[in-house]
Amino acid sequence: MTLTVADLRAAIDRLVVAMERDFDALNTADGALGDGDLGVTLARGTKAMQEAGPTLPDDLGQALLACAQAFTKTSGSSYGTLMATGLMAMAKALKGRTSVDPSEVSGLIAAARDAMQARGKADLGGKTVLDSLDAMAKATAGLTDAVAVATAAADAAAAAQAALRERPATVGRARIFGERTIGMDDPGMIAMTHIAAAVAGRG
Amino acid sequence: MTLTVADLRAAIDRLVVAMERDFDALNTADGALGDGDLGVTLARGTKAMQEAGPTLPDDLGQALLACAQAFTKTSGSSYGTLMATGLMAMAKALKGRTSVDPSEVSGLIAAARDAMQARGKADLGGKTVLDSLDAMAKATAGLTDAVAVATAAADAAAAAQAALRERPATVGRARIFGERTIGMDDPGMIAMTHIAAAVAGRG
Amino acid sequence: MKKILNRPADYVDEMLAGLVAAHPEFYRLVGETSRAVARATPGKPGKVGIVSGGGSGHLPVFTGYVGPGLLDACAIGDVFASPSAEQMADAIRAANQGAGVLRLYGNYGGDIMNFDMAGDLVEFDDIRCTTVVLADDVASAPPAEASKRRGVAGMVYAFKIAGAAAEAGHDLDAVTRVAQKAADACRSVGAALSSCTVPQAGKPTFHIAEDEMEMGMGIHGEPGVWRDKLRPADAIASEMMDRLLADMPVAAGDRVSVMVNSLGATPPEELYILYRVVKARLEAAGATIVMPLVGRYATSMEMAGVSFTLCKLDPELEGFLTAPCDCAFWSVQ
Amino acid sequence: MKKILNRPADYVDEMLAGLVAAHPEFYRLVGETSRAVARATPGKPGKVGIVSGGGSGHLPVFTGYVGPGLLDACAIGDVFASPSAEQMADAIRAANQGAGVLRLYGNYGGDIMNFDMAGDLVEFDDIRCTTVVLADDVASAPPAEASKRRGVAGMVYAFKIAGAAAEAGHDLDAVTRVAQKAADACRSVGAALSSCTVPQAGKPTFHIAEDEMEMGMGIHGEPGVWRDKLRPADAIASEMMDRLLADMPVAAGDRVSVMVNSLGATPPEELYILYRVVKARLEAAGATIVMPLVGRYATSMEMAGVSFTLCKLDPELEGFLTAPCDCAFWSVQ
Ligand SMILES: Nc1ncnc2c1ncn2[C@@H]1O[C@H](COP(=O)(O)OP(=O)(O)O)[C@@H](O)[C@H]1O
Ligand SMILES: Nc1ncnc2c1ncn2[C@@H]1O[C@H](COP(=O)(O)OP(=O)(O)O)[C@@H](O)[C@H]1O
Ligand SMILES: [Mg+2]
Ligand SMILES: [Mg+2]
Ligand SMILES: [Mg+2]
Ligand SMILES: [Mg+2]
Repeated sequence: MTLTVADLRAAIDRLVVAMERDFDALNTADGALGDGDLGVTLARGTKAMQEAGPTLPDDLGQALLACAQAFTKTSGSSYGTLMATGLMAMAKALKGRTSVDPSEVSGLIAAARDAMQARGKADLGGKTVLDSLDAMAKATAGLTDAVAVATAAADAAAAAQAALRERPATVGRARIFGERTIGMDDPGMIAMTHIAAAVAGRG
Repeated sequence: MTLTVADLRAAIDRLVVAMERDFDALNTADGALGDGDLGVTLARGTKAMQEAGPTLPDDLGQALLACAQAFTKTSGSSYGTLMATGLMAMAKALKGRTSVDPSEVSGLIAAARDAMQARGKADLGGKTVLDSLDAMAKATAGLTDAVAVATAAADAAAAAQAALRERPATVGRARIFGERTIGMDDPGMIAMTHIAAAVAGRG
Repeated sequence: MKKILNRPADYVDEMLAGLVAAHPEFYRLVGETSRAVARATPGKPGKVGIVSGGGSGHLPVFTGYVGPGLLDACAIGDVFASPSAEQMADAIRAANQGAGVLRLYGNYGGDIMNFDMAGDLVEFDDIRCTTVVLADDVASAPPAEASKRRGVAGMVYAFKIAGAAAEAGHDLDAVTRVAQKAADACRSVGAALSSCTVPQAGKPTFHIAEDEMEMGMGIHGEPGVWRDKLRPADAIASEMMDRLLADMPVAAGDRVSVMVNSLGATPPEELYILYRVVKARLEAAGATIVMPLVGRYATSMEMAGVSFTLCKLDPELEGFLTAPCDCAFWSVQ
Repeated sequence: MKKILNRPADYVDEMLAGLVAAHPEFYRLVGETSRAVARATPGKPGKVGIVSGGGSGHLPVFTGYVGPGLLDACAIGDVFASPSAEQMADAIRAANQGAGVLRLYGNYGGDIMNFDMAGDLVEFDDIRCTTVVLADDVASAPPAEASKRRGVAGMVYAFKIAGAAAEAGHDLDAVTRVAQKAADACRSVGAALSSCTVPQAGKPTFHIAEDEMEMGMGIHGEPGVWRDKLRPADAIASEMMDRLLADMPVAAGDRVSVMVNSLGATPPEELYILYRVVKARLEAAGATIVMPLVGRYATSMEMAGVSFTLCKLDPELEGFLTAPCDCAFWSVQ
């Protein structure tokens, strides 16, 4: 079974529900050390993707480009820009294609990770959303079944979040708080755990 | 016995002592409804008169003009300006004279009162220093002995202060507080009571 | 609210020292007590002089407006206190170019007495003086007692217009007439949100709760017309415009300038939010807005709040308002 | 500290509406979301465009500096938040006169990512972009990590100097080189005395006691180098000058400009008190001060505090610094 724009639309719908539900939780997580807008960023961005949904073309490259623009238009926050960057990287890879095989997902996540790293200039292991994506790319490598891919990605995101917990924050405002951030989950990683779970249909 | 510049110098010396002593009391009285600078105005002004003391000419007009300038130079507050205005009015009246008879004092106080009224545009009966001067001018009218004049002036200032107590304030910041000023002494009248007492040698 | 200063008693003298050090091309200190500021380059001989003066703590008012097309000199008192008559006489002497001097200042008891007295002092120098007293704050007295009103930000219009008239070479009577016309054409109203601290007092001048505002309060904290919960920006702007327009109606075809002024701490962002309503109200009345002034033109140090000033123009006033002027705080080219 | 606003979510859009209503001769809104401001009269065809952008709440930074001899366009985020990449792309498109566009902005993560992304977006429009990132705040990182420093008031010098270079007809590479030189020539340090309130947050960004100050704090309240009791003005000024001169020594014969900037609520009176010390220190080092800037050039709404910026000049930088410019907040003639 290959993935098409219909699967993308369905995933977006699940994301919108999840991000509305997690709105306060993500703002609060971000507000602990940052400016508390992460829920706003994701609720607005996913809503804008959903609004673009009916007009998304079959070309997955064009469709993901439209998704990226949903983020560049609705937010100037770091996470929104990184999401747009990752989606644009995937869009480039899929330009002209109307379907994608589950086995390709790992490579697409890795492409997003690399583009986002180039954009944000953060290191892997720095307790950011990059570590979530890195874990997801690795966990899905070699898998061919859509459900297996989604499940592995969601599990990997949650595991990465826990694994990095004891590290100090290294980017953005949180970095200022140094050692005091040890033991605290990175809000961007929390968000990616929720995103991966929603895409996997775990709600 | 006529009054000369020597008497003026002696009176100034007594005033300086009195105004240093009353510094806080006058500031506090003014601060109740105003800006609390009345003690500052009078301490600075009398000190400046004293500094001019040694060089005061025998011409009482010129001497009082120098006293007026002591106030115009050291303060822009209402009381300082009114004092300067009153002193200048007396200076004009005494220009070219080296002595003054005690019987003339009533007229000099009245001249000061009128010039100050012209300057400040306040009404008599408005609970201001004008009412002190008015009472002093009236109480000294017809008296010919220096001690009698000084005593009558000092008594009149104290009596006026008490007599106007139950009126509301009509000038400056105090006016804003309207009826709430009933029962409170006007700081400018308090100051004139102290000034007249010091000139009379009551300390 | 906290202040950056050394000894409170030195606040004004150090402020003036810094002012002339930073802007020697505009300002120079004159007089025995160095409490008068004159133009670095005096006006042309035969130009009518214009002086103002008053307490410190209102920059750019008063001192800041010394410059070509504006004031010639200014006397500076302690914070919120009148300068002395001698200091005003220093300013008048510095302003005099042989054609007489207009005293142009706000309606406060101490300032009036001292400027009158200063006039007596410079009579010895044969300097002819005239007076225009600004009384533009509609909240401080009803129309029937308009002459009792306080002078607030409207003085900026009067400085500008009279300054241009003097620069244009008009004589003392003509400049005085124009200044009085400008003064009569201005109406102001203020609203304060927080107090400020007079250095020598060391604590805020008045108290106002974290969620309160006062409509019509004066620039030293003099009482206004009501104190209540802080209202939305558009409601504040509407009420202020109501009060101004009730006092000086504006009709279709009128040309007006309007100032939306911060009392100090209120940032320009919030002035612009208010300006939307100001503009809409004036345009709804059919008026044309000329040279709107949005910024900090007359302040009370770090007080939060705003004032609006309406200045109704005729061709003469408009010509002088839009003529060039220059100083460290305001330049019209 | 209290604010004048309607719905917090409308703060920035209403502010911009008022800004362009008050100054249509300088500013016009562009872009789908009306979050980019461009010059009312675009630069000449073939002129290099200069854009900036960043969060709101810093007026005149960033938007206010759009005008002849300064920026061509600017993207505006919510208060203290980066504009989106699309909004920056709107500004870049409006700034483009066919000769490419310099992106000139402060060193903040979100702004960098978005301006880079905006560059990707306008590649489709064939607009060549270069970048100079301002990192002038010496308190935010040691000299060895100078590229990690925050961008603060130094950007005003960079806007002015790069703007004059572009106006003079230099090409994109030359304007970029001059802008980088100006950025490298600036050092800033700030001291905060009070917080400010982001409208959507509704309460002060940080807490600082009534008698405390923080040396080196950033313009959004980012931590500084020490927090302690409020010190006398001269001690504050001395320490700030120590920190600047330690990072960028000034030698006899040097020509420097210096900015003494209010973060918002601090009144000009207090800036002038500080300027005395600033001037004395620079002159003691044998430097000549060129065009000192004392006022509100880069703010954080109603925050109390100050920043000092030193800009060391060579003949090229001085020529561009003193060239004419014009906008609603600053004019050099
Ligand atoms: N440079 C970066 N590289 C990778 N991830 C980043 C970077 N900056 C921020 N993030 C991620 O984004 C999250 C914060 O996003 P967001 O709240 O949008 O930031 P801000 O509001 O400060 O712009 C962080 O928890 C982190 O996971
Ligand atoms: N216009 C006036 N006419 C007469 N007396 C006045 C006038 N204004 C003030 N005074 C007197 O001066 C006193 C206040 O003086 P002062 O403290 O110097 O005023 P301020 O500090 O407000 O200038 C009042 O108590 C009153 O007696
Ligand atoms: Mg955030
Ligand atoms: Mg953010
Ligand atoms: Mg007093
Ligand atoms: Mg006083």
